[in-house]
Amino acid sequence: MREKATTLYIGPQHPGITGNMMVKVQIEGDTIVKARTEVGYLHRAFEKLQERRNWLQSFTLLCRFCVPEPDPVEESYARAVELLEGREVPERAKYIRVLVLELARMASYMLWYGGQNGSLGLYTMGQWSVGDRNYILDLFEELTGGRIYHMYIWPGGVRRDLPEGFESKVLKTMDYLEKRLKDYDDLMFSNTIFQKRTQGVGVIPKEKAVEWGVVGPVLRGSGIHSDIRIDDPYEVYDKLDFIVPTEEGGDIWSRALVRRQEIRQSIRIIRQVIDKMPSGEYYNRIPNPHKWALPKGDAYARTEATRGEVGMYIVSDGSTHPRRTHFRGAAYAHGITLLEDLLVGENVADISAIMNSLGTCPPEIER
Amino acid sequence: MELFINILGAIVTFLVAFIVGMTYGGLNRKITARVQNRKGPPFYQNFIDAFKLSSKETAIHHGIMHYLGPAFLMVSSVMTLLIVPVFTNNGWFPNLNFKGDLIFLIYIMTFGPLGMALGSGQTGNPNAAIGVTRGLSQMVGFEIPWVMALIALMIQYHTTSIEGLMEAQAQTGTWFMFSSPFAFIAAILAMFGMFRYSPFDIVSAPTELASGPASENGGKYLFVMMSSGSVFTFAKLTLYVDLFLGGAANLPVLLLKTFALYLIPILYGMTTPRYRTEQAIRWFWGWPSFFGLLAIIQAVIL
Amino acid sequence: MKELKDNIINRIKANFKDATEKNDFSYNRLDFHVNKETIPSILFYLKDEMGFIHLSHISCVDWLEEGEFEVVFIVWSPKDKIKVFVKTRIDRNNPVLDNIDMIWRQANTYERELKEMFGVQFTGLVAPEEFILEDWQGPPPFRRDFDTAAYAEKTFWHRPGREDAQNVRETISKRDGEEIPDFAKKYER
Amino acid sequence: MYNDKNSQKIVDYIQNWTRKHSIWVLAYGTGCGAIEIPPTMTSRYDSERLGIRGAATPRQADVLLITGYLTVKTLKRVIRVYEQMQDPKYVIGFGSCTINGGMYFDSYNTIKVLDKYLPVDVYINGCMPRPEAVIQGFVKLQKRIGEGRATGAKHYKENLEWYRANQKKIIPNWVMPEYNW
Repeated sequence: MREKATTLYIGPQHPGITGNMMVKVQIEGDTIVKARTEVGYLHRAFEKLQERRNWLQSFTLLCRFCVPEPDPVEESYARAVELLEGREVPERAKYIRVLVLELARMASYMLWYGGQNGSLGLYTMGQWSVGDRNYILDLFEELTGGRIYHMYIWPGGVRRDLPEGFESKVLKTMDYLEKRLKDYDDLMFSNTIFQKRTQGVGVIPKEKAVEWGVVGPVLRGSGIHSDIRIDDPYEVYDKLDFIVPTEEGGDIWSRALVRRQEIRQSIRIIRQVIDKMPSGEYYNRIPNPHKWALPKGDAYARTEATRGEVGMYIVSDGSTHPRRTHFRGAAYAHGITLLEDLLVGENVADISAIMNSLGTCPPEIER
Repeated sequence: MELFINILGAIVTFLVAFIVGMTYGGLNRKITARVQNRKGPPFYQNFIDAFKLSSKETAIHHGIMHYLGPAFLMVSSVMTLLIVPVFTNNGWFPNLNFKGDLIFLIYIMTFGPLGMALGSGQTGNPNAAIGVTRGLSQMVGFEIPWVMALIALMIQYHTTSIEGLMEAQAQTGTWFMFSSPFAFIAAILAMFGMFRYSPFDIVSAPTELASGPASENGGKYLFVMMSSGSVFTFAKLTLYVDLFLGGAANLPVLLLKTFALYLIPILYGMTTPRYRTEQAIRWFWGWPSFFGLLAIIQAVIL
Repeated sequence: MKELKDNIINRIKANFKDATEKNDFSYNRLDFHVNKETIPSILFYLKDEMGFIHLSHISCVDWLEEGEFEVVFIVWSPKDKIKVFVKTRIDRNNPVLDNIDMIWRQANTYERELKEMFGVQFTGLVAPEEFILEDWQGPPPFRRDFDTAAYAEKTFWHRPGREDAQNVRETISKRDGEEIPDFAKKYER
Repeated sequence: MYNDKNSQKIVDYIQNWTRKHSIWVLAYGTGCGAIEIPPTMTSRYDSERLGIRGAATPRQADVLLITGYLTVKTLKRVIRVYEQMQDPKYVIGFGSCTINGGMYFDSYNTIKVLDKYLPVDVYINGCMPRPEAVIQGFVKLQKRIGEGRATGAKHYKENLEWYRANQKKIIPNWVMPEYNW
């Protein structure tokens, strides 16, 4: 007997959705038979606006691309500009950039802890991790002046040097967070209900993963060793010692385990960076930004963010303003085509958990 | 005169149940907040919320059943409350407890959710409809161990009257918690589902269904639902105290016992994600029903 | 790296006569410029025969002065650790390109975006009409000849007191009749 | 008795007091400002101690928090959400982009001034406003509610034609989406 399909709109106003988008699902009983996403609620036309701003002004728009973790976008843009112009970056700036990127990765994963568990109803976890995330944001605030929008990694280096005593503060925070991560494990990963809800849900098969455009922790959760920090190394990641965790399952549980290990690797990287931090210049000064023209050509730089590969394609026509910038976010594939395929056959109760585990960030899609 | 006292007693019972249930809800929020590393709202926050909701203008109308849904819920809660004897051997609040027995109670406790289901069905909101379906399926889940525990008690003590059971406890001097431990365990496990706190809160899971059956109910509807929930909480806790903890002779003892019972679901709920409906039903039909079965076997043998 | 790049160039040139390469990058990047008809076959070849299994990006650049769109496909080979840019130019007045979402499923999203933002038509693209914009009546907004500031000025209500100031410090000092302080002048370049 | 001014005053006072201490915020992150809402609601800043908590559906919510810029497409949904909410209801404009467009002043897809389209009770300045600023904004709203000055919804009802005209000017297709949330 075939039940009548009900149409259910998840979003745009819905607590279970990540950001502001909509998933329209058709359900039979509790099983999803068809899913379709609708985006566009956040379109601000950044790339169009960048054409009206000069190379440095357009940089201030970048951190708004994806708010949970804005630094990789800045990094991609800065590196693309540097590739195009051939500008050298001081060694110290590279280390500081890695420090900032890894702190941002941690902050983003802390938010993910909250989101993933909130989608499954474990609110205590979210309260803890989002509360502890404030300690990382405090570091950002001291370093860059802003909690969320940093505008710190910019073409030619970083905007300012590390404040005095910053390293010891970072190390202290890392010690604290490492201690807290154990509590998170007890609450979340040892929890049988969490395991029951996540294991075998939202499986991305290993053979199909790369073709479907899966990137980042999601890909690693499907058992494929792939990380831009290793494959296409940028800054000083090739001089640092860290491992890229992979898990075989391809389900929410495996992705959670990958993220669990990655946040620990971030702590490890941060400690190494502080240990190896050279002294010297932090900024290769750019000329007057109003007259700063880039040579004709194009460049594409990509960075490993918590969501996966984020890239920035910039095109210059030799003038002071960009001819075209185009941002590539992981959510391009994750948020639309992958999600639509993945949701079919799943339980309607798992939509939010699957979206959170994919790290969908709607502003990346529409910008 | 006796009728007057009865009515007065019923009103006082209702008020006490409302106040205690609301305060427990507030304390729940406070304790949850403390576990979550924050200060939390004041314990009387639920009263403020309730009065605010009652003072909101409510211009939602989806038809007569939608309007009656919360009312059914309230009726069911009040009926449950009035059937459950609040104190042992107290002539002041006899309410209706001599008129009904446990079997009637089981029926009346499911009456509210069914009424709510009709009301939510009429809103046309798919979230509400799905939430109600889940709530009813989950009810089927926890009713099994719950009814089994009650049947065990009825068989063991040859009475279906709550007062009779209370007297049996008073005569032997041991609480049923100790004399029928399996029934108690089954009933406590069923209580997790009855209270709909995590891990069995999928009925109103905000990340999936907005707020489930209450999706279309704001303002005064929500006020009625909230107060009926509070009254129902108190009634259920009192019933548990009556059945398993030997009842209570006065208010402080009652509060102590009910609050101790109330802590079990809320403390467990803070550390767990929620089950999906079918997982929840499987869970209830597993260990809790097994203990229920043991309780019946024990009752038959003794 | 050099042998790798040469190998790729040789294989592509042997199979696609119209491909012209650009290989003056010091890092792992290689450019090919092809005719628009070749796009699906070269991408298919890159993916199936040469291990460029990851589609990194599809972008479009509006060269208004030359009357052309440049569509760029960026593919990445996890095996060889090299990115290849495949570029093609299409006529701006008749922007038609072949659909490639049977090669990479996620290309569908990019194509929907380019279709909406630039008006590039992909033959055979199956997707809902609207992607990001809703009830949009103007020209495709990412084309260079669409002036977003003028459109915003015309359509939306602006709060007075906010102008598109090129030099904020100068504007404020002029408006309020303030002197620019010395320490601020120091940073003028 | 019912129409007695003094007794009505007391009733008003009590109602305003409860409204002020129980603010349910609709969980609708319309823009990037939604990122500072979790910190505001969680352990360090803990807005629940002031009675501010999330509500899942517009029917139950008191406050519509416009977290950042509104695109035309979202504005259509926001209007619908706002009209689904029950009186008394309040709107908080969050972030510079709701005040004057912020850094999207020349974008073709975002509205620049929120109070032309919805009645705003309190604006919170900044991009991004810190959680302290958000709480400050809520406290300001509480103060206004307590004094009975948060009358945005009343203003909206009285001037509905004006608001509608503004809304319809930028929303070309005034057919609301079919879904009901």
